[in-house]
Amino acid sequence: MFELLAQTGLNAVYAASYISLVAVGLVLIFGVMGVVNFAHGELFMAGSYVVVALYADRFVPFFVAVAAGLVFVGLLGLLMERALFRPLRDNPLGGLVASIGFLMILQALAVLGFGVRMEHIPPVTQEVIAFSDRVRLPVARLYVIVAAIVMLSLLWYFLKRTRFGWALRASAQDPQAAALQGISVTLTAKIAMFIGAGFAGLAGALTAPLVSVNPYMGHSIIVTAFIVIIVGGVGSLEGAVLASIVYAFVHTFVTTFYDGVLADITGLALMLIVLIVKPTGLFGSADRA
Amino acid sequence: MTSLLQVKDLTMRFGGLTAVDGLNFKVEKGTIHGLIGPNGAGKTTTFNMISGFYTPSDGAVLLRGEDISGLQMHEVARRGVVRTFQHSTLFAELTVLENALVGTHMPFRPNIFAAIFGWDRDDRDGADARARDALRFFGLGDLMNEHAGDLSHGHQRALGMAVAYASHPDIILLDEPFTGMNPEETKHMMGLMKRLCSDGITILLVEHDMQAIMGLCDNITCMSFGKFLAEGGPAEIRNHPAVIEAYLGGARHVA
Amino acid sequence: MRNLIIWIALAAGLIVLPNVLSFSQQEVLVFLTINILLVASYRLLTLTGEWSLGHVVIMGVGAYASALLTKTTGLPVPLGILAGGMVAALIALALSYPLFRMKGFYFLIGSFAAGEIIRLLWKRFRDPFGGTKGLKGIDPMPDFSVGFYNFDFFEPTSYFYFAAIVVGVCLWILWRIEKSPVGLTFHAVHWQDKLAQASGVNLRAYRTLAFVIASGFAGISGALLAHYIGTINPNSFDVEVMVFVLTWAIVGGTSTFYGPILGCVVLTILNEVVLRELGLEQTRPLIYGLILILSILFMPNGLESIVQKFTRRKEAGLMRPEEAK
Amino acid sequence: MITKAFNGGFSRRMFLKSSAVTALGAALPNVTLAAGETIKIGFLAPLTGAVAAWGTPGLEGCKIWAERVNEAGGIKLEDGEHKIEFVSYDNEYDPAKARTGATKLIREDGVSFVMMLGGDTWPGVQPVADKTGMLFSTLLPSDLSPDTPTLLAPTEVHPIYLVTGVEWLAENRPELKTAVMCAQDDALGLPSVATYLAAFEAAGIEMQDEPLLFDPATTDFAPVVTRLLSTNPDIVCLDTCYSDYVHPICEQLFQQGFKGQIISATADFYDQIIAKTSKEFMEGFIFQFPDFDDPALNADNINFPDPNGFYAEYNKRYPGQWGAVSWEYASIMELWKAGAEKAGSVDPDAVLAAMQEGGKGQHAFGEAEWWGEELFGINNALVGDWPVVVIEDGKATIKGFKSIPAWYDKHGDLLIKHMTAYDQMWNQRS
Repeated sequence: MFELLAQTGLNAVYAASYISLVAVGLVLIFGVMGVVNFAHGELFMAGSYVVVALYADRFVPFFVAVAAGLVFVGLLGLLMERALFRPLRDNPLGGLVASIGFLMILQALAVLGFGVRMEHIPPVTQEVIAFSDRVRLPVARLYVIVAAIVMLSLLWYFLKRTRFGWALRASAQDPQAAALQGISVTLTAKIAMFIGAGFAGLAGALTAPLVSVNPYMGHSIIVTAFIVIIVGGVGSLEGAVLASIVYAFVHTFVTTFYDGVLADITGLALMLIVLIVKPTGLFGSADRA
Repeated sequence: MTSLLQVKDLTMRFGGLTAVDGLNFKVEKGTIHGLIGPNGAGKTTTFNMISGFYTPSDGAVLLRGEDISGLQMHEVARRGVVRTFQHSTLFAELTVLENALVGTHMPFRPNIFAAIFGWDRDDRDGADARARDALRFFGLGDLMNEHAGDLSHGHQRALGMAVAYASHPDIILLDEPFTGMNPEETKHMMGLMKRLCSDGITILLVEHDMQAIMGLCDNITCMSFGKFLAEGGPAEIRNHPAVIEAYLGGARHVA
Repeated sequence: MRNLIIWIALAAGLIVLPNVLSFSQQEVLVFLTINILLVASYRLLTLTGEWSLGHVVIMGVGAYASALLTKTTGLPVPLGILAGGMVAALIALALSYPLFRMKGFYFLIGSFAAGEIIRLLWKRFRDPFGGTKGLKGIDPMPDFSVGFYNFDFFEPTSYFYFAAIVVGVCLWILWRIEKSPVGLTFHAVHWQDKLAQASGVNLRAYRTLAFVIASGFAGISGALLAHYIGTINPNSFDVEVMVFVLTWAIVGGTSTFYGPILGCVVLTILNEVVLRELGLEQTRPLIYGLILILSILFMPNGLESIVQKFTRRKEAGLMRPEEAK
Repeated sequence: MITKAFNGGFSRRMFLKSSAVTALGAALPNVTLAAGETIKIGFLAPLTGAVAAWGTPGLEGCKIWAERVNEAGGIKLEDGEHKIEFVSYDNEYDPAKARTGATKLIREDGVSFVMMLGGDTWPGVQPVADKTGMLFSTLLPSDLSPDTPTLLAPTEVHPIYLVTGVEWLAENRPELKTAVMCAQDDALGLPSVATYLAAFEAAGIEMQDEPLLFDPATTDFAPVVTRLLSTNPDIVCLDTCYSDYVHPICEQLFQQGFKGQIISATADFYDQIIAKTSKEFMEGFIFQFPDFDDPALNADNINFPDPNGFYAEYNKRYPGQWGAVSWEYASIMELWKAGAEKAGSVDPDAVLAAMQEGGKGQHAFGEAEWWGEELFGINNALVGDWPVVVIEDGKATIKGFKSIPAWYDKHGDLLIKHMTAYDQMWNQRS
């Protein structure tokens, strides 16, 4: 029994790592831009397809392809900021619909570019760290966990220690006040979108070899991300990471000990309970609504 | 005879700060009662507690002897205590007439089923008449179809009052109605208030404009640093040493 | 008098309309009529400033309720449709307790979560909801004849006439509500809820009232759909459909009664008729997404603003003339 | 709760059916073609959305099939030869859109036959089928019922063909005694769960755990596999998971150290699974869908023309996209072509009668019988032999053809027991 718990724990840590990358990106975008980015799942998918195009089809080394994924999807984020969110800055609902339009475009491009069937990505490494016969951690999954920890701490350092970081958090708290302090709102918006989208792309790229990549994979990611940023509190990045861990463990354990559908119901129920008890989320403070 | 509105040991604490500390005063029916004090004296906080905007940390607000502290704003309003807001909060997107119509919500409660089948024809006409009376009373008779957002500053203040007046209140709580008004507008507004009072409506007024306070109020309560300082008629308060000192600054810490 | 002529012309137009269309366009017309009620009822909720992502699932609640009631208790279908609306309204009332502790973005996501939970419950319980395959063989409308025209409810034209009557009545009721003091209070709650509260308006009661009425009519549109296609499953009411309702409302513009209806008609014709005719199967979503973005960028006030330019009526009352925005 | 005296819908439908064909026969576009006019076949399946993988590859396969038939002179009817072409409509796996599509294909495009994926969309189309009497085909026999006289399930006999794999497993690897199963929770997953349970029971293999259902939106399968392996089973059964699930589950089984037997309905792109795991891991993997370059398919009992050529052509145009769906729709067309040429016309009723003549049909994998009365309520499923495919040295090889009716005669009662338990019998479906 202990081995089963240990293995499930490892599975949960892996799930927490890629979910937190996606959730942090979504919170950053919502915090700074004030818009719900419905296309966030498709940005994740775009990251996976960068790895398909470079690593699977053109044999570019995996980590180079992952870096390219982060940059490419970050640029997509900049495109969204420039073409969609900036003109619609005072119309959050308009921004939401624009992101839905962008979602449809990304999906259709993936279908036209790569076809409807799933993509095949050769495994990065086959080694497995076997703690015991029944408790094993594949190295490919370890990469994802390590990459998530590294990138999140880099982001934490950036936000807490650098001038740009303060500017970002300031405009996340209160855009008007930040503008009064001479912080250029468009610059912070660009940074937020690049990092927010980039992290989603990174998560997609890292997990590409481990999941079946197809044009419609974004749907389930966005549902999970919504649950996490609500439970974590919309305004807070730390909240998003902690909520990702909580959600990943709950969902993984319930799936293993009961079944998947019940796990989904538990996840949603958890979200509703938090919404009822503390509408700004466990760690959220500023009511960005 | 219990007074219409009584504030007993009212206290409000925001974290460590005590904005209002054990305040007591009464407002008699049919009078105009002023609440004055230097900035930060806790006037608006008291005002918000009476109107149900805040729930007091301690003490009570008694309306005809009944404790209404802690009730929601609409429940306080339904008991006849209607407030206005400081910087002319209005339904900018709606027309002047519609703003006043919202004010008639309580006397003419909308009924959804009657509305669909048109059985509420007389209710609607009653509300319409009441709204137009209130608007004409405040001199807005010919601006009915204008959008509230397009009105001049003076007119917007008057419309705020009209909305409150349209709901047949027993007491109107006015939050700095005279701020930003020139002397001529102030005189006009004072005249209106006197007429309201003669109509049987009690008024509680939070205001800085001493000329208006002294000219209007039957009774005045003065606060300083959240505490009760003095109470009495206009003449008494004008010469009250503690009040003068509180306003002119350098006030010794009052016991 | 002018209005009477307009109404007669409109009615005549609606009667003739299906006969000039091809068979498959008649089918699209039936679904369009049902969706018009769905998006018009959605607008009623947005009057109070609340945007929900659970509206289509509540439409599903109406569909499931009507289907199950008619199947198990032999309730005649027209009553089943009404019952579907009632049940949807009741479920909305129950949901309003948790949901209305939230506002704005949280309400949006909270309603999404409530919707997903309902859908998962349909999937989880094969009895009575039929699990992932949902319900099949839902009783069709009983055919009947009214002298000069007999309704054969397999034919889209008959069902269009029936649905158009039901939807017409519902739209009339929605219009009456919006033009009534209740509608005015909804606007007040949206623009300045504190001031409305000071006038004695119970904010939560009115938000709930709007939510319950909107859900009731959504339930009726769900029941109308169920009794036409004869089968429903949890995926018929998933978030993809909700996204379409959202885009109809926003692209159409919600400041006028006809705005969302205009959005629904234009975008449905574009997606189901024009783009399919061009035979671009794979690129259809791409073009639809592009048009969505372009319309939001270059027509933020929605299609209704174009109509307002033409009508130029300086109408008092709730219609906001163009320049006041 | 007053149970309805008789199923109102049922009796009305019978009345509808008998009158519909006669009264509305005229409403059908003129089905008797002018000499030389092109025959149009409707392809009503999801071409966009998450289920598109069950539609688009089939359309591609049909286009290749049509080109090859047209090159060989087209369809030979009484009044000469006719070219054949496909008219597709994307129903996005939605019953309402499927109904609109069916109406367009039949009443406007004048198709003579409509192929569908089936599942959620079929109940939406059924009234149109009743009214127009048009001939339809589906990949899912679970759509069949006494109310669907003009619906055929002539090629994939999902899920009943699964019994052949388990029977072969029991015969060749009797030492394997325990099994677990996971399946996606949708219209495809449930009927096959019941079939596998029956097949395992018939083979004396004991289920270690309840079948584990997972949500179709799952992407991370580590928890699912950890649960499956917690009971140390000999056999892991993947039911009829789409390839999007088979790949990550196999990879997880490999990474979590599973060394036992895997059995599944499909293993599309198994070479990619081997790349992700290892040749040894996939050795002995049992599934049901052969590669069409398999030599065993050139035997005379195979009714698919030049399978190797078709496979090569498909791979040339759509490299790496070949899957079970690619050939199934084309094999239905092969059956339809035989029926039309025997009947000498494209009239749906004539073709249907010709196809079902003598209760026998030329299924892709050999002669088969029209079957399904007990299980589906109507004999509209073409059931015969089905290949058992095993991966040997990295290549899928047909180990033999097993007869489904033979298994059914022995263990039919078991299957009905499990199908009833999962509400999958035709009379149970609400």
